[in-house]
Amino acid sequence: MSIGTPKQPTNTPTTEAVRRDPVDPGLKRWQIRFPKALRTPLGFVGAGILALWLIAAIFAPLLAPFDALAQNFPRLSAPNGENLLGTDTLGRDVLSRILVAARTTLPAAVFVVICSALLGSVLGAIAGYFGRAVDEIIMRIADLVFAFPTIILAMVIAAALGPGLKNAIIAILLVSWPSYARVTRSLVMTARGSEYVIAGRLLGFSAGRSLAREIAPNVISPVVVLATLDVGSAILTMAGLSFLSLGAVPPTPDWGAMISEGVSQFAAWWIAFFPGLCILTIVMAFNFIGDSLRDTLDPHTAQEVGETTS
Amino acid sequence: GSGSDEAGGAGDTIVAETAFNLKTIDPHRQFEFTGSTIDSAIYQTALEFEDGDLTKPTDGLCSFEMSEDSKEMTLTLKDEDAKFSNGDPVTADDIAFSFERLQGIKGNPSFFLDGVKVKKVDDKTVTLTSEEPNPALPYILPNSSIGIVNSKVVKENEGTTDEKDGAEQFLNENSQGSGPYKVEKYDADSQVVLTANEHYNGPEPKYKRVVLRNVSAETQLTDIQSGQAQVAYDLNSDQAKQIDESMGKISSLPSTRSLYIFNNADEKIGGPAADPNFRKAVMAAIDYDKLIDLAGKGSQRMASLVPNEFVGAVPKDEAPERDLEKAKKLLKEAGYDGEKVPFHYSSDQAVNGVDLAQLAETLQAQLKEAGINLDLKPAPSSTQLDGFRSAKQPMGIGTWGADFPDPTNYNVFIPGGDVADRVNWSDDPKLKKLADEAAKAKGDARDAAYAKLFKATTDTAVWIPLVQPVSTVAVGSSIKKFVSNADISFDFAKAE
Amino acid sequence: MAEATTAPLGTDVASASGEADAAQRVKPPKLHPLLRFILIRIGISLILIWGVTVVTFLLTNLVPTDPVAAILGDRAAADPEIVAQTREKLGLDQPLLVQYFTYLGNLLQGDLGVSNQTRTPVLASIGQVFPASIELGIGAILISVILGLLLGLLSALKQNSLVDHAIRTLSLIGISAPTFWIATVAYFVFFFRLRVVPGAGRLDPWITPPPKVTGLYTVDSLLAGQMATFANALGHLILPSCVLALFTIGLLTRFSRSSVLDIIRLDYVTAAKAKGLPARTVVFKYIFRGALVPIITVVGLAFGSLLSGAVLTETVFAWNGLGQYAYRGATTLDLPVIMGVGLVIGIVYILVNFIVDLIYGFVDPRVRVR
Amino acid sequence: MTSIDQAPAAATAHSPASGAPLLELDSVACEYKLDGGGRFRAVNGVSLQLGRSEVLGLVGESGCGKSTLAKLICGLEKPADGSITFDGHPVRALGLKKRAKELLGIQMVFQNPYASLNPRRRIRDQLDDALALNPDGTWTVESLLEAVDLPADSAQRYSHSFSGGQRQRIAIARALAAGPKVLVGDEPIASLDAFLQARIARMMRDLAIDSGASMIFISHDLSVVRDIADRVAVMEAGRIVEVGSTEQIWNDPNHPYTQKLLAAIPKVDGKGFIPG
Amino acid sequence: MSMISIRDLNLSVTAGKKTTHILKDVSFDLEAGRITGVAGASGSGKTQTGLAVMGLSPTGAELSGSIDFDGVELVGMPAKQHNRLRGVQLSMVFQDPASAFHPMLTVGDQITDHLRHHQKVSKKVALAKAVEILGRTRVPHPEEAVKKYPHQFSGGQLQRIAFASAIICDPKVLIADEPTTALDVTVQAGILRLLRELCDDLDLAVLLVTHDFGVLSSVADTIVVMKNGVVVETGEREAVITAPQHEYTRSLIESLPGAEVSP
Ligand SMILES: Nc1ncnc2c1ncn2[C@@H]1O[C@H](COP(=O)(O)OP(=O)(O)OP(=O)(O)O)[C@@H](O)[C@H]1O
Ligand SMILES: Nc1ncnc2c1ncn2[C@@H]1O[C@H](COP(=O)(O)OP(=O)(O)OP(=O)(O)O)[C@@H](O)[C@H]1O
Ligand SMILES: [Mg+2]
Ligand SMILES: [Mg+2]
Repeated sequence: MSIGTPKQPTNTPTTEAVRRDPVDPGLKRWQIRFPKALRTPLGFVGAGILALWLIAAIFAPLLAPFDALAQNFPRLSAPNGENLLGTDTLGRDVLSRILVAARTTLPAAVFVVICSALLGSVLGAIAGYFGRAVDEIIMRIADLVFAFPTIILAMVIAAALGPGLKNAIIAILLVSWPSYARVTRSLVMTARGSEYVIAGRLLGFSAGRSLAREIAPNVISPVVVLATLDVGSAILTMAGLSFLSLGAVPPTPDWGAMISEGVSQFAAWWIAFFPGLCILTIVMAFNFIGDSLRDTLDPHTAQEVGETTS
Repeated sequence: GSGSDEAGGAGDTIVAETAFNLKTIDPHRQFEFTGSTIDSAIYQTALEFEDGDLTKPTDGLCSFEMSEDSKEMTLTLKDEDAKFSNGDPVTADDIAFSFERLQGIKGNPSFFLDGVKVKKVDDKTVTLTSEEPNPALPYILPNSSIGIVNSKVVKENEGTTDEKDGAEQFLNENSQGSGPYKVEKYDADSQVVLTANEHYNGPEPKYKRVVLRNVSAETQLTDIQSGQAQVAYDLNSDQAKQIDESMGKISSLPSTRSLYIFNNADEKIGGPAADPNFRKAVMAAIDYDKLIDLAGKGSQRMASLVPNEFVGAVPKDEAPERDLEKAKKLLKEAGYDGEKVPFHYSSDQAVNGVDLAQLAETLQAQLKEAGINLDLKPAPSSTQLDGFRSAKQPMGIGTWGADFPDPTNYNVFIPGGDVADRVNWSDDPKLKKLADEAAKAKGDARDAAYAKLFKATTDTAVWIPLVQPVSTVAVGSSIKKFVSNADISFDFAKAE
Repeated sequence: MAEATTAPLGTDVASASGEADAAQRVKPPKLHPLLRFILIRIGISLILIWGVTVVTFLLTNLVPTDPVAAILGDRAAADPEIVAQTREKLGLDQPLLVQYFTYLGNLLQGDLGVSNQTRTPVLASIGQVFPASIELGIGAILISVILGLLLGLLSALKQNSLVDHAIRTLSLIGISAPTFWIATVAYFVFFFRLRVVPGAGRLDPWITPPPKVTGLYTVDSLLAGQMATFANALGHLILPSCVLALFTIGLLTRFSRSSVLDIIRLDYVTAAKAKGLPARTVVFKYIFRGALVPIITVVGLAFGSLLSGAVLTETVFAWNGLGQYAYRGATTLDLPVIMGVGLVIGIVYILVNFIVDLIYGFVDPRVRVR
Repeated sequence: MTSIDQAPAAATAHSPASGAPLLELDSVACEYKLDGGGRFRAVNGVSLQLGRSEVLGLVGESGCGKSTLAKLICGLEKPADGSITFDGHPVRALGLKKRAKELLGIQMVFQNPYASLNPRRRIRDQLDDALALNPDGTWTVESLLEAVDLPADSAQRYSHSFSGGQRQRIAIARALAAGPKVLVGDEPIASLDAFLQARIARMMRDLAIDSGASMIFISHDLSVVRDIADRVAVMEAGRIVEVGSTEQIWNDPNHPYTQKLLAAIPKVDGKGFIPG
Repeated sequence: MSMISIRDLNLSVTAGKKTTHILKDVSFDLEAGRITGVAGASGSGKTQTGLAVMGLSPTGAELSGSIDFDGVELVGMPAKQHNRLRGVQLSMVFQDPASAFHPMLTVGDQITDHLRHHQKVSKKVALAKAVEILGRTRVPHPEEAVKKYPHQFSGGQLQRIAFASAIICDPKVLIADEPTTALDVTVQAGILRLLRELCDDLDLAVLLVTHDFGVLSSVADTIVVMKNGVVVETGEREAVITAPQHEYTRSLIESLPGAEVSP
């Protein structure tokens, strides 16, 4: 030791051994990397289902037994050896359509979630870091968006812009950014006041640097968790819009639209039943994964995330 | 409680279901399906169709006489003891007032009496005079939009014969007709309830109360199936097939509505669709048998936009046929190579159970086989209609419901007509000539002259007739006897 | 030295510092904190409601359709003279800002305009359909609050047990299933196949609705003493509200579970156990009460998702409520309807959250302003 | 009692009289807005001076305004009144701005070792940030870690793998790396257990003095302050009630509050005497 | 005769696949009218020892050995039976008074609910008793205090209320887990005095957990020193502090500023 530390008993009390954090028991768990989170049973099941769906989506053209658009089967035939999941009102193969629909639904949902996570967390970070008027304006707008139930607002936007996948995405984007803004804002606000950020500022960090270098790494994982959970709700909202024929434009196969078609063909239960099952499983997969990821966050942050997803 | 065993529990109430298309039941403003269904049960008209035969106008409240030149019609009040729901007798004043109000308030149905002068001659007589010959007038007057209202009461409630009229709200809630029913409760969003008019001079209806509910077709199906409803108007053929014989019957009649593809004749807007060869290729590429299959049993081919049962209809064996080879050849001539053509339609509309969205998807798939690429542009009907009316759509699905069963109703599709304007089709000397000839034709010659005109119209392929759907009414098994015809798809007053 | 100090050590040191506290307060608060809290909440709510009017107005002005055409219908819209007249009558020829203030002025007089499609005043229609949604909503929220809280509590108390896993999985399914699909499947199974519930709608069609007092058929029929009607209305309510509740049950179960888990860790729960209180008391008096505060907030949020779910559920069950009304408005681009519904729903949501905040303020003695 | 002699530095050698003070507070006040409305004066008319190479202990009961004072010194709160001068430069509230170069000489070590390090960044990166401020200083990451008695491989690790005491030492290292002239420690030992407290406190003192800095050491634990401070300021309800050399405060407190505070400290003598 | 006699107490907690031994062969006695102080660094198992006596070991904990309470064996006692002792015969005070009270219940409610449950007395009687006990622990204005909520009190006052709650059912054993750590020295002195008083007057057997030798030196009669779940030294106060036998104890005490250890 170069500097004169007063003589210490050599057998220093070993109180520094690894021990319980009295202050923030969750901090250690932040470090658990995501793949580990998937080792929980639910996370594993979720990842499995998702993987199956990814395969289905990627290889849909190979897997789909028939052309999803070709109307060359008897209309409304029940599941049988040829059309495993039956045919729809126009004589198209339901199985092929389901598989092909995954190709649009999944990327669209992920895309919309990424966009709204980016938009929302950037706005939230700005609001949380700079506070005052900026914060008020951004958060009041977010409150406003919150004041409309998602589907109704999305419905109006989609109706105004006209049906179509692009417009449905815009609608969902416009209604879903506030939850990210809220979470990010509150995380940034907590982080902003936290001692490591203040320490950085005392070292002369600019606002930008402190946001990017100190705060961002601590905010990203909750946002990722939230986003994972949100893919599920994006899929649900998208399906809801399609169900109300405000989503993807035909002939693009779409689960929500298929269900709505099936609703008018009650006796042909297979038209609605299977796409619904698809939505259910895929949303569940995302929720399972998101849940396990959330469990890796510390309780406080997890609650922050939980409050808005729901 | 559950539904099935209560089918008879309805007692003297008849529950009818339809997806509402209802703006008003003021007869002189009403121009939609639901409104006319209701008004035909509430109001009597000056003329009627004999047993629902749309080619045979006959006496209603009045008997009529048409002058030789078809310019003057004399109506003579016939039914002495016809009474309004408040007991007032129906007079010539009421008839004249109703006609004038229809004209004056400039609502949707005002055009029915365009260019017609109404004159009350005496207590029993009213004359209708037109500048031009108006042979269609007898076919027009049975329309429920021209229902006869109690002029005294309507006037007392701000009713006038000009645009200042303020009786709509009143008429919605207090019908003033002489028909078998009157309004008990009007809720344009959910349901309209009618009760029997005790002053009605016809046979007393068995069902004293009619509940017309606003529900979607799928609910109608389950309700008929479970006996919750007795009449369903909107089932498509697939749904109609599902009804157990024990639960209900299906009454199918040729619809008076036509489905067609429109092509914009203006090259700037229509693009390829403005090219006659392309249009003819489209006409040849459509698989009409499949469309009939989609529209259900009872639907028919159409050789023009005029329904097959009407005077002036082109015989259906002259309807276009599928010929992919020909289509491909025509496309080559048109110089079309697969560019996308925007194709507009109302995504929320079904015509007699034919879902336009499905129709569009089917057409897209069929035309694809000939190498034509449609770019589907669905929109809510109000948006779509808006675009169509402003003549901005290159191609799409159009629908036309007959306002009255006469070929003149289809003159709007000839260059110079309102609808032709919407596809920027302003001039065609040949058709003009044919139209003039048809207008002059009388008696049996009329039929042939109009058929010739509309056949020539179809040949231009600006309008491509697709299918004449079938109007289906499902009637619950608790109703043993009912009247359903081309004029009134279900007559509440005559149901037993 | 320490021994030598004779300075009396007051037994109540805290009160001494309390006095210092008072001295350090340079500006005492003018209002009672609770009152202040309520006033601020009212202020925020009003601003939000104003914002809602702006949003609905702007949104509907984005719509590319011409409302005049929609109002006039096919025939009349062909006549440019009538179109121009109507445009003028509706004030649509005015600049946007003027239109907004006209709209706002009308709003303040309770005039939400007239539906383009049905010509019915929007306020009157909403008055008709709103109770239907409320009835459905209350049914659903009751079911979901009771079940959600109990399941969440159970799941948390039995953390990591089989019961816990089962409840967690079920609640996840609840929030993952598309409402409209569940509604369809439930309707198909329970009505169409099994016939254990009555069909779509709020009453069997031939039954006359009870005289309108609240607009809730169950309540009104009771008020009128019509037991048969009551039974019928209740029967019709069961399936849709259960379907609608499914999502919120999942939501609330998940939330109350995590909320209870947070509380269980706290010292005061250990303290309560250390007092030898029976488990029942510890759970309900200490744990549950502590967990309730955040849960109340979520109930407010759940209400929002309930309204969303209602649009889809009402469509399937032909439930003539606000959701269906909104859907019809949106698909037919009936602007006054869209604006009216947007406004009403916005206000209801804001109100519910205002009430939630108030309850929060009252339930928790440490009234705070956030 | 001989414990005074244990204080490693003689108070007189570092008296503020030698030259202009490094840090000067002139009747500084600070107010907080209260939640329910109204304002609360947490610091009230505080005047203090800190000389070079001096350790000033600041003691007082919980809530008396010690942390607020520390924040004022670092520019993290805005004074409602009075002025603060550091090395001739006025200390202004930081707000959202970047900190002025002249003021970088004031660094802080916080109370909570679990929150004062960024959990998502390696120790090395965090130390490098601070070293960048003081490029001509003699420190390197390795020498810093050695100075605070941590293994060299610590640099590659994240904060979660360290115990509270170790974290606090990293925080001290980071503050030192910036080459501060004034090191402010806001109860840096309060959340450590009693057996670690003295050790860390002594380490802080030695490192500060050896690197030529002064230190303000905030604590409510008088016995530790006595151990390391040259001078002690006693604070009560937002005011400084007494300042003096450690020896004078300990042996001859003037203010009754100081007397009360001292009297309440239990002595580890095994006599079974309850203080106060 | 000791009130509580702990012999070879072992505690291990299993979470997932990992088992941690928290207490290893812990043995010591608590006697009526005496304060037994348990010292040790953070994480040495002090709190867990206290909780084991209360029967509140964490879920997944395995307890073995013996805790003899006045002739009754507490280890392995059914939860129901243990519950009848808790709050009545065995009581506990926690480290942080602010978090040991439910923020939404009045103080009066919280210090009487176990009295009402265990002794089946009416609310009125219970409140009267509460007022009396609050007076005894010198909480100012006891009559008003019972109607207030925890956040309306300072930390020191709350700790006094916690003591009131602990003694309201006349227990025989009081476990105080770092009752002064969260408080200022000036407040601490008052609490320590109260603790001493209660112990003497009520003839309580007190287990005082702390890591502050100053506190032990002031009030403890016997001192137990723990390290990593093992008791390393037990003895009379003065002996342990002035002449620690174990090297660990010595190092602990030496590290304190102002401690006086005889060489
Ligand atoms: N942001 C704030 N808003 C309002 N009041 C505050 C704020 N921060 C501190 N206070 C109040 O100011 C007073 C002084 O607080 P400060 O944190 O400086 O005390 P302290 O002496 O550091 O106490 P401790 O020893 O507990 O850390 C306290 O009464 C506190 O309640
Ligand atoms: N619920 C629990 N599950 C598993 N291990 C636990 C649990 N609670 C405490 N421990 C572990 O038991 C050991 C002893 O903890 P205990 O709380 O008794 O320490 P302590 O001496 O009271 O420390 P402190 O002075 O910090 O309060 C620690 O290593 C801790 O990590
Ligand atoms: Mg502090
Ligand atoms: Mg402990």
